[in-house]
Amino acid sequence: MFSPTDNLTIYRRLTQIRRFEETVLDEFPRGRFYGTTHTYLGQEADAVGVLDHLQPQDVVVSNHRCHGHFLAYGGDLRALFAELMGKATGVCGGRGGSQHLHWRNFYSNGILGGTIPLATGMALAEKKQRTNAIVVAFLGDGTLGEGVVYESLNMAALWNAPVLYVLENNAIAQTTPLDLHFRGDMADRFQAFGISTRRLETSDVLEVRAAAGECFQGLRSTGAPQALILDTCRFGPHSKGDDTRPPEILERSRQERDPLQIHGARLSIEELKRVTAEVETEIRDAFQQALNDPFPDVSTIPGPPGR
Amino acid sequence: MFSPTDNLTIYRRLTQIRRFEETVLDEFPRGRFYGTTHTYLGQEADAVGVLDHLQPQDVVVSNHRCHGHFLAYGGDLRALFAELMGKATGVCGGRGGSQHLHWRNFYSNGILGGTIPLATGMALAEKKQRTNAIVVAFLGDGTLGEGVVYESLNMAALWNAPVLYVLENNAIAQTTPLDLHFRGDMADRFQAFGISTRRLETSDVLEVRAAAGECFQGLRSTGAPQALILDTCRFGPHSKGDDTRPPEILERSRQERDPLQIHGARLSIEELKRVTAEVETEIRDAFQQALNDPFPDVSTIPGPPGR
Amino acid sequence: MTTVLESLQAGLEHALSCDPGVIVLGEDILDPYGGAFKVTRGLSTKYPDRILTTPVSEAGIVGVATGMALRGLKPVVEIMFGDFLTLAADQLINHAAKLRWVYDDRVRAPIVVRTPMGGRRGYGPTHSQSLEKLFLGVPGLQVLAPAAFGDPGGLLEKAILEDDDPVLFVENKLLYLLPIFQPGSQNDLDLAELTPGNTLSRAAQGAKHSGYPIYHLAVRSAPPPDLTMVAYGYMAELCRQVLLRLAYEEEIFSELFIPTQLAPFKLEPVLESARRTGSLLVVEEGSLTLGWGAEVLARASETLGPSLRSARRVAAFDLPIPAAVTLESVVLPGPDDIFNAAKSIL
Amino acid sequence: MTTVLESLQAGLEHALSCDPGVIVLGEDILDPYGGAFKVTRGLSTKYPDRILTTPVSEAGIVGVATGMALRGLKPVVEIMFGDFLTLAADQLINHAAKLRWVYDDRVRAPIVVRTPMGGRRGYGPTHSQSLEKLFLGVPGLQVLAPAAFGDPGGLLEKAILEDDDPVLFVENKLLYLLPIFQPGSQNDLDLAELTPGNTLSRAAQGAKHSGYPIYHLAVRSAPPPDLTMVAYGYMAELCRQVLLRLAYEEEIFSELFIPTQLAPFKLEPVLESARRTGSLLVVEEGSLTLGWGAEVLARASETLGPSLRSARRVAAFDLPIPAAVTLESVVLPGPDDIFNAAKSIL
Ligand SMILES: Cc1ncc(C[n+]2csc(CCOP(=O)(O)OP(=O)(O)O)c2C)c(N)n1
Ligand SMILES: Cc1ncc(C[n+]2csc(CCOP(=O)(O)OP(=O)(O)O)c2C)c(N)n1
Ligand SMILES: [Mg+2]
Ligand SMILES: [Mg+2]
Repeated sequence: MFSPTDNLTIYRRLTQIRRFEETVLDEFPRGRFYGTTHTYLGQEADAVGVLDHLQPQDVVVSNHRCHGHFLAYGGDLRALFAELMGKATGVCGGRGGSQHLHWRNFYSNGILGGTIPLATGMALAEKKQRTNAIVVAFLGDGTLGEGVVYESLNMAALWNAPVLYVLENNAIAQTTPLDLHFRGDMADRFQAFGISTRRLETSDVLEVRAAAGECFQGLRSTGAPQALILDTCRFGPHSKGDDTRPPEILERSRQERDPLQIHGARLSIEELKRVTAEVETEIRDAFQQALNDPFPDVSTIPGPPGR
Repeated sequence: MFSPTDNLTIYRRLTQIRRFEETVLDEFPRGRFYGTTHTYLGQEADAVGVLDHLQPQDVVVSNHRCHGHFLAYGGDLRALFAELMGKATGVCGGRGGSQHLHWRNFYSNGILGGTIPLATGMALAEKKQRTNAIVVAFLGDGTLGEGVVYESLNMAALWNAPVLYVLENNAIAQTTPLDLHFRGDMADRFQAFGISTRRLETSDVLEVRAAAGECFQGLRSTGAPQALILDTCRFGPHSKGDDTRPPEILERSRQERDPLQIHGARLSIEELKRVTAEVETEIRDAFQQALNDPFPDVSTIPGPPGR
Repeated sequence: MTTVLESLQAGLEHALSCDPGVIVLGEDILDPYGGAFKVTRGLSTKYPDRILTTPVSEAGIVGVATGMALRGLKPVVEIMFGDFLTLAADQLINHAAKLRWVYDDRVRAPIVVRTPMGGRRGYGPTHSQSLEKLFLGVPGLQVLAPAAFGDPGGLLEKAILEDDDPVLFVENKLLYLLPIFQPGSQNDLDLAELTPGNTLSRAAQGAKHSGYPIYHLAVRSAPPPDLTMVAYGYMAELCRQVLLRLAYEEEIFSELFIPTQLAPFKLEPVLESARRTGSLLVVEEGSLTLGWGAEVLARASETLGPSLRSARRVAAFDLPIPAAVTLESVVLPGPDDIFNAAKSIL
Repeated sequence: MTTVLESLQAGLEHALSCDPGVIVLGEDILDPYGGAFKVTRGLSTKYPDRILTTPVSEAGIVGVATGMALRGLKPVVEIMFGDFLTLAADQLINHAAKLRWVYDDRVRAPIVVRTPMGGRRGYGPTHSQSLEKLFLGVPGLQVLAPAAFGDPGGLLEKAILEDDDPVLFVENKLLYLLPIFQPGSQNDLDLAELTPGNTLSRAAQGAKHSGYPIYHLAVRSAPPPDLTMVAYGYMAELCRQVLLRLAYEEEIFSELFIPTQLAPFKLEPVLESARRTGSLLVVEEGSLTLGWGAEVLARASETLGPSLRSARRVAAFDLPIPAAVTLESVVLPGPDDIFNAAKSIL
């Protein structure tokens, strides 16, 4: 992270996310994890491509589907596993769970849309303090339903907030396909606020990275907010076992739009094998460590008077 | 109302609104009225032009600046004076006050933007019940700051709600000029949701009426929501005595953009004089009656247990 | 045995079949998914035109539904998680709940907003709250809460079909799979349905029916109770367990009141009981401060004065709800907390 | 004599001058208008870069300010009317107030959201409410309310500069033009500033200062009080008048507590006094049910048991606030209501 990265490292990141998420889905039925989870399967190119441009001072604001963003940001595998298991070593000591992560300049929250004004305000604060930081805010197509998103776009444009809105359009919100929740044009939703917007349909991490690069460029030179719409595919269920899409359509997009396959084609078989094996070990170790980690010390919780 | 109207009647309506509002501002310092008020001075052509197309079953949803809408809808002068005075004979028996009016199919509320989903839902209910009614919803440029407006536009487009959004753009929100509260393109704000939008800059009631006619036409034929942006001028203060704009600019717009002057030019001097005098009497009588009307019977208010 | 979920599904479906004006709006409520907690499952197949899956726009949906209600329909809104009601707060408080009064009693806004609340599923701080307390003191808004006692589906049906005023209908998530305890006797316990209080609240006057029931649970043939307990929703189930345990282990006999209408507050039977026992325990899952129990205790102390010898609330800590189950179980009130509180006030 | 408005203006300005991280956001807050209630008047002229007039986007503004706070600034938001806080409820409850705890204590969100509340100006049902009660039980959120006693501007300044956690700062509109009653003696009355309670709430631990004051008002050289009164904001002023009237007309002596911090609740001095007098009267302008007084009474009854002989709340009717002044004055609690309630509980 934090500097243009070679193809192998990029592939490693994609694979880490993929294997992390697969492990989560596999282990959920075994009762290792709690609550809910939203996996990033199929969308790995977005986070890895976009966040490859990050500078250390930059900030990432993420949403419910945050594991991939967090790992691409450089987050620790074991800490994320531990957070999902409710362990003391988790990213937020088990308090946040899958959707509420904070580490360094990374923040996520499970309330859709509510993060967007936060990201905008963060960008304004960075600007005021002349840190040169940029804020990258991820949101999904369904989140365009939330009004506060538009309030934020207006303020970002009005005050030139250095923020890049990354809309991951997987054309579905939970189980609701785009045509049942959205009308109009997606780029227009940003452009109507005077926000310069790029859109591309790809699962190729290098294409994502290139487009994101232009946005970062634009942002760092003009200071004006930018939007990047990435038409992508969600391979897995929304959360767990709740996919109502026809399996054949899913299968097709897995064939045609797999970021790992697409980018993997740039590597030799040996490289692929090696990285895959290494990541496999990493994941297994991280999972096992997290599993052995202690639960949080409940005595630290301050109680109400009288209990 | 409810059928194409001759020039004289149109002028009478413009004048009624004008004189009503002037009377309110004049009498406020004398303690006749309570609380707040937002006068429609300068914008009369909007309501009169648009609402001339109403059918009896149609619905109007208005905002804080509702006196003009209410009177153009056919609302009673005395009942409106009385409401502003907190009298029992007021539109809502004194409960609503200046911003909260309901009579027949007319509804207003002082929470900016919150009325827009209501209007949208009303339109859907009318459609479901096959009444052929159209809902006309007024909002101001400042109200484009409220997120729930966009949530509503999306749903209106998604479900084909028979609603006409009339955006009265007086380029100011309270004391904040457009360039301090708005970025982007105003028509795009609607078109981004696939809503067909017309925009015109005029204070000529007949031009407004013609444009609104096309919207109604479009609506009645396609059933799809429409937007009409009217670039207009607010002549008076936002509420009372709180105008911070340079007087010379105001004076110029009063000279160039007065709906009464513009439309009055179509009438003879005698007609003008007659209508003006008649309205004068109407207003005076309505005001006097309202003044003599009783205050509400407080004994009807159900109290909490224990008081 | 019928579960709460089945009962709610049936109530909703029955309302749809009785009145063509009933229309259901919510996120992801279409079949085959049928809603995050499945209360709407099957409905879109049977009533495709009247089940409207919506964008992710909580404020907008409630506003749209309120508009529909003002113009003759009877909309039912599902908010996927009660935590998101904060987004619809303005629509509920400044629109739906106010309009009837503000418009001089000349409109009605018969919407029902259903939403699952509560924790214990590890969903974390933004998907586990019991936020109903925010809405219990809103003039013009009624708040109902089914429990696994009596007829949850009937309660919902009544709210949809017979109530003229806006209703917030709070379903604790852990109720869905519970079997329903019917009035009568079962496992040493007697359940009775009481006619609701007679408070002359405006909302009650507006309702076309006689009110929403309060249930009364006590150990069969027990001596006169030492303790008055009151709880709603899922906490009523926990209180049921504690009530038995208190009787068996401690020979402490208590009676439990389970109101289905939280707001406007109607507490006559509870206050009468507390006058007799002198001890009142109020149990809720939401966080303590200004929760439902605060109003119950306030009314009890105003009404009973010194004859209220001891009163106590059991509620969640005043903290966000952590995701980790070990932490969550400390923050939320459990059976032991209720048991200990009961013993401590006697 | 300094008014509350002048004091608040000065406090805000002083905060701006002390810390370059302070930034003010709100609708219509630029000069020459200077905000709907003029608290920000003059600031944009002096600090043009740090006073941000905003679009009409209450949720967005609070969210933006929270983002700023998370990244090192100290934003102060003005919500033009407290009635519009409903629009920012999600941002306050599910974001600003929660993040510190949820993120394992590793962030701070030091925002102050100022807003005028209250009626008696004929503004009608959407511009007259006292909605602070909705926010008094929100974990992680502090609620402060200045009164015309002590140092309202200092309170604001302290909240902005010295408090790490989000603060909702509620200004009753009728306070603005009142002169401030300083600690000491004035017109037969003694005002004292008490050190706040020692409750170990998380928020208090987070604050860099020793807490927000409670004021104590009593008739000079009066016999021991018969009655404990507690009120905040503008109602404290009405209670001051009633306290004198009770003493002069009825020879009933009472002591009045005026907390400036409403939430988290810290009531030690009030409860101690009520233990002595046995009679507690809680007065607020918001509507009765689940208002601030509910929690005060609940705590009093939990803590004091039967030594709380009589307790009573005076509050607004559970109704929207009508525009007509004649109606409004019935719905809102006035001096006579307080006077009568005081007599009735003794
Ligand atoms: C305010 C709010 N409303 C609803 C939800 C429930 N919810 C979680 S994810 C989701 C769908 C989001 O769709 P999208 O924004 O497209 O993101 P994706 O899941 O496709 O990545 C919904 C409705 C929520 N978390 N927050
Ligand atoms: C939700 C909400 N926020 C703020 C206000 C206060 N307010 C009343 S009118 C107004 C300006 C509205 O501007 P615009 O929408 O352009 O309408 P105009 O007054 O110009 O007709 C504001 C900020 C309000 N009434 N409601
Ligand atoms: Mg999506
Ligand atoms: Mg305007």
